[in-house]
Amino acid sequence: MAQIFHPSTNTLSRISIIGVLVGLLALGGAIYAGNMSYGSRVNVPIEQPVQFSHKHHVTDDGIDCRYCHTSVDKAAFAGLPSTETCMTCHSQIWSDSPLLEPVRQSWATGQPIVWQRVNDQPDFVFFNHSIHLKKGVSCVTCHGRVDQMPVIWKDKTMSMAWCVDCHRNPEKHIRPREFVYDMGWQPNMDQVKMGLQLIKEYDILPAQQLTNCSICHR
Amino acid sequence: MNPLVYPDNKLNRLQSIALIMAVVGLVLFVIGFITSPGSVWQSYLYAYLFWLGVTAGSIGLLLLHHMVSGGWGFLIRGQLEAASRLLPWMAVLFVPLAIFGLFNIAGMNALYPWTDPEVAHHGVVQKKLGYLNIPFFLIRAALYFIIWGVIAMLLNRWGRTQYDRSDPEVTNRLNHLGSFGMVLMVITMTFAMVDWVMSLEPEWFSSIIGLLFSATHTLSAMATMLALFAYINGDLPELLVVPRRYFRDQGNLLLALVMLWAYLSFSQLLIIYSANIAEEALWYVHRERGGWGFISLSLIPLHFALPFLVLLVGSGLKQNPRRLAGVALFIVVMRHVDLFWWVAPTFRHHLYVTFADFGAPLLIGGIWLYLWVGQLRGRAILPVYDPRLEGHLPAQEVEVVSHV
Amino acid sequence: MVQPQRTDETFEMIGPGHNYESVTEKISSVVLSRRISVLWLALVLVFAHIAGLFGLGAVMTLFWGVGTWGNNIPVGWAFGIINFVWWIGIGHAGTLISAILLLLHQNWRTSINRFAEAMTLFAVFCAAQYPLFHIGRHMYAYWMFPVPNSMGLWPQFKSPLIWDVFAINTYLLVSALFWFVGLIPDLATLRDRARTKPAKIIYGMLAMGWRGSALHWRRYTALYLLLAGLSTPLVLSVHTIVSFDFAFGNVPGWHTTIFPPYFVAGAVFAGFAMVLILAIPLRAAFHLRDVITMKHLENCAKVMLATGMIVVYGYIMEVFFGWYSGSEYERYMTFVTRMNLNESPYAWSWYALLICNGLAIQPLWFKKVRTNPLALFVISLFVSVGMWLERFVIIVTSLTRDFLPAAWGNYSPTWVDWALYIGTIGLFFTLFLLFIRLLPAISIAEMRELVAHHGHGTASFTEHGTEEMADARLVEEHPTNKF
Amino acid sequence: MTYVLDQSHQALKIGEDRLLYGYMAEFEHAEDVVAAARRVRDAGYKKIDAYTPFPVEGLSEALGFRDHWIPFLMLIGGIVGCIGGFALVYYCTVIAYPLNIGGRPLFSWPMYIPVTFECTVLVAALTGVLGMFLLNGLPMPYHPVFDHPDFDRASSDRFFLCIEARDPNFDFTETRRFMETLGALHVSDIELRK
Repeated sequence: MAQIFHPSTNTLSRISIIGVLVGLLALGGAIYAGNMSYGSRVNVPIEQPVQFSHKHHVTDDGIDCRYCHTSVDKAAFAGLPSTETCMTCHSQIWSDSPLLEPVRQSWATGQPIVWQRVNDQPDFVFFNHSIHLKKGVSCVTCHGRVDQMPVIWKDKTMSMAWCVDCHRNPEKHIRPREFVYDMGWQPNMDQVKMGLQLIKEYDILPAQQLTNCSICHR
Repeated sequence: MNPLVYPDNKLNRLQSIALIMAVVGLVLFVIGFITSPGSVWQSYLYAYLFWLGVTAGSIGLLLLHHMVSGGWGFLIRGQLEAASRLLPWMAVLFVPLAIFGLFNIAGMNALYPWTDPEVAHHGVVQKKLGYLNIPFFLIRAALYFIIWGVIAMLLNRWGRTQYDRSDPEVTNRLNHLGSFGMVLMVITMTFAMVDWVMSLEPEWFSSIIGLLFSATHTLSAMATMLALFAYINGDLPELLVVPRRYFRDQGNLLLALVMLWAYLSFSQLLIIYSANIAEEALWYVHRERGGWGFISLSLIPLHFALPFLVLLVGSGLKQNPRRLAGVALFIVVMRHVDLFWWVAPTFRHHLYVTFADFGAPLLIGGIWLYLWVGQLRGRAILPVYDPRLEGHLPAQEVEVVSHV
Repeated sequence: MVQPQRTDETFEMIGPGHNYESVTEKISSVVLSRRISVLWLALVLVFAHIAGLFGLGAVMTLFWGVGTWGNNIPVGWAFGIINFVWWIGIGHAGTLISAILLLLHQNWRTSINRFAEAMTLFAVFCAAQYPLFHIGRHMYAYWMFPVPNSMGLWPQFKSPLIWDVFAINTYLLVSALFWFVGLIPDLATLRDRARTKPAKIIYGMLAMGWRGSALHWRRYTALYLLLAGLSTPLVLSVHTIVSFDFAFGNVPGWHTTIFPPYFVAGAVFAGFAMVLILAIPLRAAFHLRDVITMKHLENCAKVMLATGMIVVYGYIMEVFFGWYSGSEYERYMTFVTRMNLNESPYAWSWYALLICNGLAIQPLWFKKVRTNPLALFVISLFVSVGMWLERFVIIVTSLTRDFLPAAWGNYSPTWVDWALYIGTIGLFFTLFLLFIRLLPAISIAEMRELVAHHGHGTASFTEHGTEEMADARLVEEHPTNKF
Repeated sequence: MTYVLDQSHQALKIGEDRLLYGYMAEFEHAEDVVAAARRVRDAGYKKIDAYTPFPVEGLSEALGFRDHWIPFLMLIGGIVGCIGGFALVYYCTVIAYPLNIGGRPLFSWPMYIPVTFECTVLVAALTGVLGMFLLNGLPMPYHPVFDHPDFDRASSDRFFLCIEARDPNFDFTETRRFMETLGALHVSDIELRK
């Protein structure tokens, strides 16, 4: 019987098997990386039709969150400002700034500005802003220091694990109601100790119930 | 002529042991009767279930053997047949159970709660009264014993010829009996266990019970027979004419039955655990609280893991009847624990044992063993004319020569 | 008077007059022959077209979504799971034949194990399609595995559906390994006997340089036995877990503890039916009557009867415990939804099921039927239909009529459902037909072993004892061969 | 003339460009190769191997192979898979993602058994198969023994026995003479390609 394969095929066959395995691993790794927090677009600035700076409006001008996001403490949706909200000031100041051209366009034509959503939960998630504020969850907890963002970005993954983290241990994240809009507030006592007190005070449900599927998926 | 018969000296010793067992058992049972009369029939039931299991399981093993002719069956076939002949006695031993199980006698409550009108006309139980009533219960019991008895009789009548002469027709007939009989056996055993075990908690039901008890009775029988096998003919070099594989097959069947117990029991647990329905889960709640949880958990390592590992890894052990008997004896003990666990927690919400719990198995076991040894006397060990038996058998060689 | 027996039928495990060379030649020539039979080609084309239906259904599902299927509330699970369980069950016989019968020293497995294993692989492959398509969001299929993902979510390990993922994947992988390991010596044979260079190279690469070294054989046989030992509980676990899919749900007709053993028996039952459906034409078409003999067919028939009786026992238990449970939902399910032809639109399926799985197998009690290939073929078809109906009954009757009459509804499959189902049948047979021409359908190495045990194929043997004795001797002498 | 092993220590230099891998005897019957193997082993040869179309009973023992790696590897694989599977489920359900499922305790061990079991089987099977390939040095599409003119029958109906040149007892003429006495059909040289 004649040899079918050259001696070099021995090495070749082993290298190719290892190569395929390494290739598959690399492929898996790439897919994996693409799906982790990078994939959820955290910290990626989002371009808006108007180059609005939260930093300027909140920190420099001292405007409260609720001035623009009017329904945040009353409804599920925090609300996006209408053109009229912008124009309450900008009809008077910076009224000819080229940056504000889209706002004036919208005002003139009646076509609303198309703001790009930064944090958007899928339809199968029931999320309500008002209850969170009521129970002492601050804007900062989920949206980060928006008052320091010249352009807006998503600060947290908004993944389910992240939500449930807090639902499981709310005491690590809540604060007194009166400070929920205070972006720079720091507790003057132990967070957990305070959190446990507040849980009692605000009748926050036990973790067993807060992690019930139907709390968010109804 | 079949030269290999059960040795008398061993049988005599075993019969004396059986007598001592019966006497000690009787004393303990009577003490139990005096100290805690309310629970003696629970003890009797679980002990009866074990020895009924050995008897009916022996019939099952014989049927299986005739059906698939596994090597495990040839060496213990005589023992199995002797056990199957004890079926009428098991029917006799059933009588006290039926009397005290169904009727309130001497101030003792009946064992089966559905005989109590209070229970019977309450909740879900009243819908089952078409099945759970005393006359039908007795008719069914009679039917089970008749069917099992007929199967045992045929097994013995036809099987016997294979010890004395060659008859291919008998082999064929036994093969058919194996398959038909198995069908009948499993179905009747299912209903028997519904009647005698499941109806102890009349709200509870688990449809796996028939297969579970068919398997565990077979395990009881196999373990008991292997334990006795080494005692009766452990020293017989004559038996080594058969292939060594037969010894290994015995161990393998024991292993398979241990695994089957684990598989069926675990399936039942997991399904009931997952559904968490009140009527069903209560049964496990009874076996979890009041100290019973410890016994429940100990069944996993002791009734399954330990015998499983020993039988799986110890392949040398499977070829050594004496060492195999050690494992088998351990399984016999665990079978008692398991049956006790099936019966007692229903009534005893806190774990305790009575004298009768030890007396009943010794009493019934002693009687059973005594009668069983009697059935073995003068009998041949090997069915040398079974054409499927292999090995260097003197009788068969003569047969072959005469054919040539 | 003794009936004259047909010359090409034998009741032994291998026909007389075979030696190493002749079995090798006989089996490998099926693969290496360059002649392509018209019948084979025609069948491949027909089945490939039927498989095309699967492609069509798949495209519909991917493009339009699962809404093209007939499933809807209350029957959220229908053809998808029926077909899934049906195929998985069919796959089980392959493993049973190769693994359990190997452990039990049943040498009659030798000539049917290879194609039975192939059958397992293809059947499990077909089965896996349904959950894959049913999940709807196919790009997230990997969420079923325990990999960290952007949701930070782990699989729900208390659900039997996740156990299914583990069981099916393990089963597929272990079966594939078992099959491939078994193929290696035969691939070497094909490499050495192939006449064309491309065939030599392809089979040579697949054989991985197998040269039959004694040391290699030693490790190989140890591995093969241990894989058989692992596959045996594995195959039982797979269908047990499939049965949990139902038994874990508190739905009338589903939640019953007998499901695990009853499903396993049903799987083996359907699987052996499929083995017969494949083996009977195979042995006729490729003149393999002396390798897949009447003894094999009869033994398959016996297993089918035994498992069929367990399934029938399961039906009896379902009815009895439906009543004995005392639950009005269980009773309604059993006696109205399943049995009452006037009240229930699906009662026909329960009776059809009894006819196919209960009545049709009863003739198998007779040896005359068990040794009649045509009768076996017909009965096997009945059983295949019956086992499909069984899953139909379990799923559709239970879901259409559950606890709340207000939530009742009916179910009917759409043409996409049918396309996907019939398509997988085409897929299965196409793969199988390709397999029998590309790889040896019978293990050549094991057939040679069988020949070796019977004195080089010269002496005909009458009982199967001899080689079992040899096995026992081998194990006694060499403890490593034990398992 | 003295013969020396070449650099790879696999073969004997027997000429300008020729390397001898070993001598190969060819047999017709399985029993013959077992008997021959026993004799070769008794004669003190260590670097020997037989090539057969199916696993011949007793052959590897006759050749003196004592290899228990496969069961050992699979046992280790099984243990790793078992502990790993259980740990995985425990980690997911108790540590990483404790979720209330129907009011059951987080650590519901009966629910862990199926996945643990599957992982045990999977890892044991994978280690066994990979171990078999690695130990046997497969894939190895090229091997000197394939040069034997009859070797295609090693996968059909012939049995071969090889004494390799790297064996310390190997002698160019003596070994050949010894092999002629084994009752083989014929004995031939296996050369190693450069």
